[in-house]
Amino acid sequence: MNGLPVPNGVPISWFLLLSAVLFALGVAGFIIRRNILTVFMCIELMLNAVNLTFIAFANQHRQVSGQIFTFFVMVVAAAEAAVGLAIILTVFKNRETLNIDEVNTLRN
Amino acid sequence: MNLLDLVIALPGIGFILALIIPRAQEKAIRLLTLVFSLATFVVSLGLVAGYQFGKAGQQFVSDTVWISSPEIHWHVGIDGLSLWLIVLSAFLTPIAIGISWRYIAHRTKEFYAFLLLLECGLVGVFAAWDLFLFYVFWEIVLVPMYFLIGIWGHDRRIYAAVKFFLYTFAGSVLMLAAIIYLYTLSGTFDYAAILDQLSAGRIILSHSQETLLFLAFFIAFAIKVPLFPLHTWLPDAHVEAPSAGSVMLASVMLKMGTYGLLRFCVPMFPNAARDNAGWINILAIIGIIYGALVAMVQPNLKKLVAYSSVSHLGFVVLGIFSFTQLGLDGAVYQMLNHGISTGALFVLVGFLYERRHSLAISDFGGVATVAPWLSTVFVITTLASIGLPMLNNFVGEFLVLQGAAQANFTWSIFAAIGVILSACYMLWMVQRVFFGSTHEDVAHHMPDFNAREWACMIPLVAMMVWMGVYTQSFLPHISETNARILDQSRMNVPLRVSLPGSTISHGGIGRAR
Amino acid sequence: MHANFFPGADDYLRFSPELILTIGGTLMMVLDPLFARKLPRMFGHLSILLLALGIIGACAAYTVPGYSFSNLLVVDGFGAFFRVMVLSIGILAVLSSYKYLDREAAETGEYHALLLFSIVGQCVMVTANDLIMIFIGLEISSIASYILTGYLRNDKRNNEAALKYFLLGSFATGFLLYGIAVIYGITATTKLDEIRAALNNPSTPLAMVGVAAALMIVGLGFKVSAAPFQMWAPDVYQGAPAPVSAFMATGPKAAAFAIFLRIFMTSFEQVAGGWEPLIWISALLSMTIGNFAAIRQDNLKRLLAYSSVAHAGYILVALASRSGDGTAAVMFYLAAYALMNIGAFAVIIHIAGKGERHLRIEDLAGLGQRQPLTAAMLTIFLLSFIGVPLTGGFFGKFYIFRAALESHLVWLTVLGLLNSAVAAYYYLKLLVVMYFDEPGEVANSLGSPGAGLQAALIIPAIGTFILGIVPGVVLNFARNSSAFGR
Amino acid sequence: MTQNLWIIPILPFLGFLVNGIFGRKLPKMIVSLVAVVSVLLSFGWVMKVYLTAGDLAANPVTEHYFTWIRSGAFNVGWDYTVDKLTMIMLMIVTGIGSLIHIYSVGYMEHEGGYYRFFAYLNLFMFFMLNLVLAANYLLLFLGWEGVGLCSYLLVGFYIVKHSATTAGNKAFIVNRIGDFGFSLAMFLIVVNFGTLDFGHVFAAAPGRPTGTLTAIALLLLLGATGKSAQIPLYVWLPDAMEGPTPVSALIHAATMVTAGVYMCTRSAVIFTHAPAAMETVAIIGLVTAAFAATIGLAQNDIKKVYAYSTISQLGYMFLGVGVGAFSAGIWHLMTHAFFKALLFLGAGSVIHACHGEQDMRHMGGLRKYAPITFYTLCCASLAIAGIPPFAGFWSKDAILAASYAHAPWMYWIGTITAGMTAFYVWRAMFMTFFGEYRGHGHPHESPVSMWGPLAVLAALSVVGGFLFNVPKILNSMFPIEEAAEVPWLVYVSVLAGVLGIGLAAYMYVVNLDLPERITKAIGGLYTLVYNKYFIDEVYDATVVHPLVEGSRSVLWRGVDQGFIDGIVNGVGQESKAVGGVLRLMQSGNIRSYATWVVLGSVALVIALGIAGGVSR
Repeated sequence: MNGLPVPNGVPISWFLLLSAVLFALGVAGFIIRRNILTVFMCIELMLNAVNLTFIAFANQHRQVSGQIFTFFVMVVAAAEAAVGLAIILTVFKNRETLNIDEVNTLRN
Repeated sequence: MNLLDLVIALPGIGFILALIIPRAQEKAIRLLTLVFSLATFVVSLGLVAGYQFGKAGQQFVSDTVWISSPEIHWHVGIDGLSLWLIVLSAFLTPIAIGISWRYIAHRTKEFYAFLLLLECGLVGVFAAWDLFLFYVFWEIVLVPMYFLIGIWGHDRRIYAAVKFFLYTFAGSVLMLAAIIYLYTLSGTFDYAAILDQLSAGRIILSHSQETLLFLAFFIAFAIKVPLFPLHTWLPDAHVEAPSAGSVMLASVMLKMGTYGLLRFCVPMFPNAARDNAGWINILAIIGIIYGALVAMVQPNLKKLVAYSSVSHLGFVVLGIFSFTQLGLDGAVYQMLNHGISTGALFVLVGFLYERRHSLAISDFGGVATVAPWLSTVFVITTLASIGLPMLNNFVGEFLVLQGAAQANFTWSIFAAIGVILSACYMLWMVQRVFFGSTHEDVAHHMPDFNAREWACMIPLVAMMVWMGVYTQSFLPHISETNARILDQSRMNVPLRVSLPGSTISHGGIGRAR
Repeated sequence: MHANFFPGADDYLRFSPELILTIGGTLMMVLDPLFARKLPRMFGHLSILLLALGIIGACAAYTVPGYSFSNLLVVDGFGAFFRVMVLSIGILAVLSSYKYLDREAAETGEYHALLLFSIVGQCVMVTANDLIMIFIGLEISSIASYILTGYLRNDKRNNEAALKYFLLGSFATGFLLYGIAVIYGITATTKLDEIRAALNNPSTPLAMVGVAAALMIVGLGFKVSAAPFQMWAPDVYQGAPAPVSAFMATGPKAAAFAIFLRIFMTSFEQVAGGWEPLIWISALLSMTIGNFAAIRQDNLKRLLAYSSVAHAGYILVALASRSGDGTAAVMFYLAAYALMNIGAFAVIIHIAGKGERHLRIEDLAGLGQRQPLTAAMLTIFLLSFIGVPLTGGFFGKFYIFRAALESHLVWLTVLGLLNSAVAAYYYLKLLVVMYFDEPGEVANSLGSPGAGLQAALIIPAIGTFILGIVPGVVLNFARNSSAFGR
Repeated sequence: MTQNLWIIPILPFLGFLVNGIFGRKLPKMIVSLVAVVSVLLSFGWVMKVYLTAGDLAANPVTEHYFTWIRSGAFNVGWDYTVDKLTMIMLMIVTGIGSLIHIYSVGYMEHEGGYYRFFAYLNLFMFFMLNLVLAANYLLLFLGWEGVGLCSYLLVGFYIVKHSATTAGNKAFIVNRIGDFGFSLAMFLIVVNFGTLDFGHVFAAAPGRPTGTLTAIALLLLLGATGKSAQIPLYVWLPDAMEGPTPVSALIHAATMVTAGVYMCTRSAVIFTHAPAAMETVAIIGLVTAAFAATIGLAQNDIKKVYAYSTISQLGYMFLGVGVGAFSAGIWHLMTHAFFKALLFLGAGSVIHACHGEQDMRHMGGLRKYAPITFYTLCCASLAIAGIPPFAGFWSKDAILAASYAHAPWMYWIGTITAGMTAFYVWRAMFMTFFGEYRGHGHPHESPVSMWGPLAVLAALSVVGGFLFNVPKILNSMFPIEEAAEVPWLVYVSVLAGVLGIGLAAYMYVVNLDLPERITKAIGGLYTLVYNKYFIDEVYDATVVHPLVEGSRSVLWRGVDQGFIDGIVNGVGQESKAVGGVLRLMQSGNIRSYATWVVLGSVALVIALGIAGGVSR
């Protein structure tokens, strides 16, 4: 089976490193940022980092399945986005805020 | 389905029926429970009749698989040890029902249902021959007692009920761990089988293993007994429980602990038992003296009796861990005695409470002049519980102390102090409650026994005398079993009998045979 | 590995529950605008019917066990067991939501449709033989439950719970997915059995495998609300509509545990030895945190949430024992737990009242006198939580700790049992209030639970007793199917 | 041939049952009839046994009824046995018992709880007879405890009177302390002999190491000191005078209190093989005799005087036992039973005559009003003073002689005590019967049912001594070692008695203000003696009070509620606190939750990465 050729001089580890960094950025963003929408984007960032990993590996393994996975992930991400944004919307309707720290009435 | 199954099943059936009957029919429920409990008692007498001496192992065995994997059996049976405890439970339940006849006004249905469930569980505990089954019954007993205390108790009933449940539950989870561990070693829950494997050396327990297992069981039982310093749940539970509850609690439930010690701890882990006997006996003796001293200063009748139980049960533990024939016999006999006499005490205290609506000793005085019979019976019971000869406790205490003396004379010296103290606190209480000039309000609220109360008390008093004078109706079964336990665990301290020259038994002061 | 591109009848049969529910769910979506106003209850009945069909389908599927769709899907005893479980949970959830939806005057069509979809997701999870399948199933289930959590759009608590669940959930999913990716990188496959084979190859870099496993544990641990990933559970369970909490605490959790087991007992079995301490710690943490935090709760839903964390801990104990018996114990325990938990929540739904105003423990006061039957049922469930013999909960604990001891986890066992003693305290507190206190205005003003709720009370009660008196039925099946597809 | 010994105790027991159960309904007539007849019948049966049993010394009657306790090798039967010693005791108990029953019919005429009194009295007879008939220690102990119970019930007979019930408790508890020793003795016996049957024990005793036997003997002695009111456990007897006078006569003078002496004599074999113990017995007896006598000198309550004299006389008996003159001890036991019962009954009659007055300072001159009582009491007082040929003389003389043979100083102290005895008894006589009547109301003689028994007992106190020469009777059991006959001993002791009487006469008849001056002269000493050396107070302060207070404040409030429950509840609080900490973690803030997730995942990644790295 024939996948994409590896670009010369760009070993797989670089892709992995990049995706790892992206993932870490997503995580960090999730923790640091206060705006719910931003936080949500951070999640998307994480997912895309994973996608990158998949593709890189798919490339290395000369497999197509890895790339197919990315489509799955995208679809799921899209679905999540739809639902998530709806939820965020209702929250905003009820509280007039998008600051994640103000959504903390459920606690003991 | 043999006689024993019937004894266990009857209360269970009664319990379910009682639940089915609509709550409006209080009278019907009361009658039903009474009938069932009496029936149970009668059937249990069948066990006594059918008991065969010299037959090794347990009798009235019924053994069917309950759960296939892990293999758990409905394996029940009795020997001399369980026999009398079962009869005791069956004997006391009708009395417990009798004394609640008027006293329990609200939520009658649940009350009587729970009493029967309790009886079912108790009988099961004493009959179970499968460790797992034993644990199941052991836990089942908790539930009805918890509600009996919690719903029909006095002011601080909730604290008492929760304390009672948690204390016991904490202990028994450890026992569960030990039981499962034994299963992983032996591949069975069948007690007899495990015992065989242990004694046959097919399971070798390392010293630490045996000690830990022993302790796991021991703690569970010691809490139930209760052994000093694990006893503090008892006074609260007793004081807050309704009298029926106190009766069952003191007379039978505490015996679950001592029964467990004798049935499981000693035979399964003889070495650990021997190694730990020292401090256990010291705790038991502390319990004897401590319980008596604390009982002496109680302002509350029920608390006094409760602490006296701590003291009495100390004797039982001491007897068990003396590892002598006399000690064990005494211990078991003392279990029964305590069941009868302390049970009777709680019944009587309950009567007093129904009349005066108080448990404070200071609220009484001069009862004897207005209610002579009540007082007479009370005094007889008191005398029984302080171990007066010709009444039951004497025999048990004597044997226990004798056994202890055989094992280690110092123990018996200190334990015997408890006998002195028991006289102190009991007689002092009697003096303050029954003698002296009569309060106004005492005089007005103290009718003497009515027929129902007589019906409750006469059997108890009769038993006190019978068990005190003609012990041969009860002891042989017990001795036989204990002898077996002792040689099973190979730790008898034999009694040196001086062989008398044949001349003596005729000439001089001898015994005619 | 050969992939047959033309699935046969067996394949569809093996996939039947998912098909039935998906079609049914979609159908409901369509019917919703037509019937929602006229006969709102219809959707409940319909979904019960569908779920029943689903169960039949699951059983039918089990008649032809094996792999389908080029090994993406495996129908084995394990899968069948969990399928039936989640479907039954679904039925109970539907039963318990009738009254609730009436009371809150909520849309019924979407609700049930979403419920069905979520269950579809769980069915996929428990029978998946491929990490990507697992991921998809997980997401189907989760996304549906995100919406269900915030189902009452105008209820602040609902929104917040939904938001928290959604954000944290997808956050954790990110980790899971990353772990999958790494595994894929190492083994060039996502099929569980092939991964297993690949890991046997000595050249695999185990450190990387460890990292991957760690990332997956994070994701799954989050879903089963195991410490230290349990924080979301109390808030979400408290905020979500009571029937949804009941459902989420049982269905998705069971499914999550199922894949947890499947992954770690098949793919990672050989290499998982070194991870035992972590499971050990997590189990202990979950039990302890759950129980001790629950002691101070006076909000019923929150209390049950913490208790569910604690129970997750017990189940992790069985996981830590890593044996067939352990797996069987987990399956049994999840069944028992599902019954008692839904039962308990049903009582809460009953007493909560409109807008879930009455959720404090005090609101149970005197229930024993005003509604003896309901109280008796709750008593049964609580005793089962505590682990009193003759209830399912007891045997669940028993099997778990037996498995643990057989794997020589002595101290974990002791600590676990002591934990259950601690737990007894707060369950007893409920009993105390219910029976020993005088009826409060809540108990006095309480109407009768509808037929649905009553069913949702009695069926679990009976089930609890069955599991407690003749556990063999369930356990034997669990033991036989604890060997997975292999 | 069987003698059916069981009939002897069972008769009073039946009496007890009848009176106890139906007594309240029955008329006094019937009650008293049942009570008296039952005892008379058992007296009759004793006589029957005595006459038909043949030579008890050679082959005592022994009967086994049923096994009481059997446990393994240990076996105790319900066995009765009668030898000469027992026979003597039986006669004393049933004989004097009958007399006192008859006396009580009159004395208790106007008391409440008539039936109760006789029921208790019969029960006492049952236990006492059990005590003496027993063929093993345990059965003896049964009687031993039983009589203790009856004394408790009868001392506290006036249940409304706090002092009475307290005295009852005191009697029972102090006895319990004695029984503590007794039971320990039994334990030792069983441990060493494996049985409690007299026959076997005594047969095996001689071979045993002295140490063991001494221990056993001393523990038995502790029991005896309790029952027979010897130092240090005598304190209960004076208070026991709270009971009705017949009770004091029967239980606290004639029979029960002598049980200790009987028990020691019964265990003679053990004692004789434990010289140290014997010495202890003698010394305790002697000291008690002297000590109690001194207290008796200063008492004004007539019953108290006789109570202390009882203690002192019991001391004599122990002295006898201690110096090896067992038979003499029993002899004195018998004679003492006669005259002391008489003294008490007489005192009862006096009190009856003075309408319940017990303080001798408010009596006097009763000679005129109650002549019979006077003359009978004279016999008794002479007897106790040891004036020949009265009963007391013989037995006391025998004891003193034996003690001289054992150790002269004992003799001397004994003799001085005899003098004191004579003094205080006659002091009582003079204060009550001579001079002018100082009391209120009109004293009167008692009914025949009361003075009848007095007369009989008077006769016995006169002739009882030489009529029944116990040492000769018991010769076969306790051979009298022919002590070197010292002729002057007799005279000295008699002289002491006479002097005592004379002094009493001088002080209380002739020179009435002398006592005052003496008390003034020896003020401190007098108060000391008058207050019984404050022994009760000392016991109270050193034992009772610390025990009770300690139990309350230290054990109950401190250990039980404070410490143990403190821990229990503390655990509860702690777990609640832990819960509280966990609540803080649950801030409700999404980002903080996420942080936890990240931390957890980092930890996992590192841990598993390393784990994976190391394995394989």
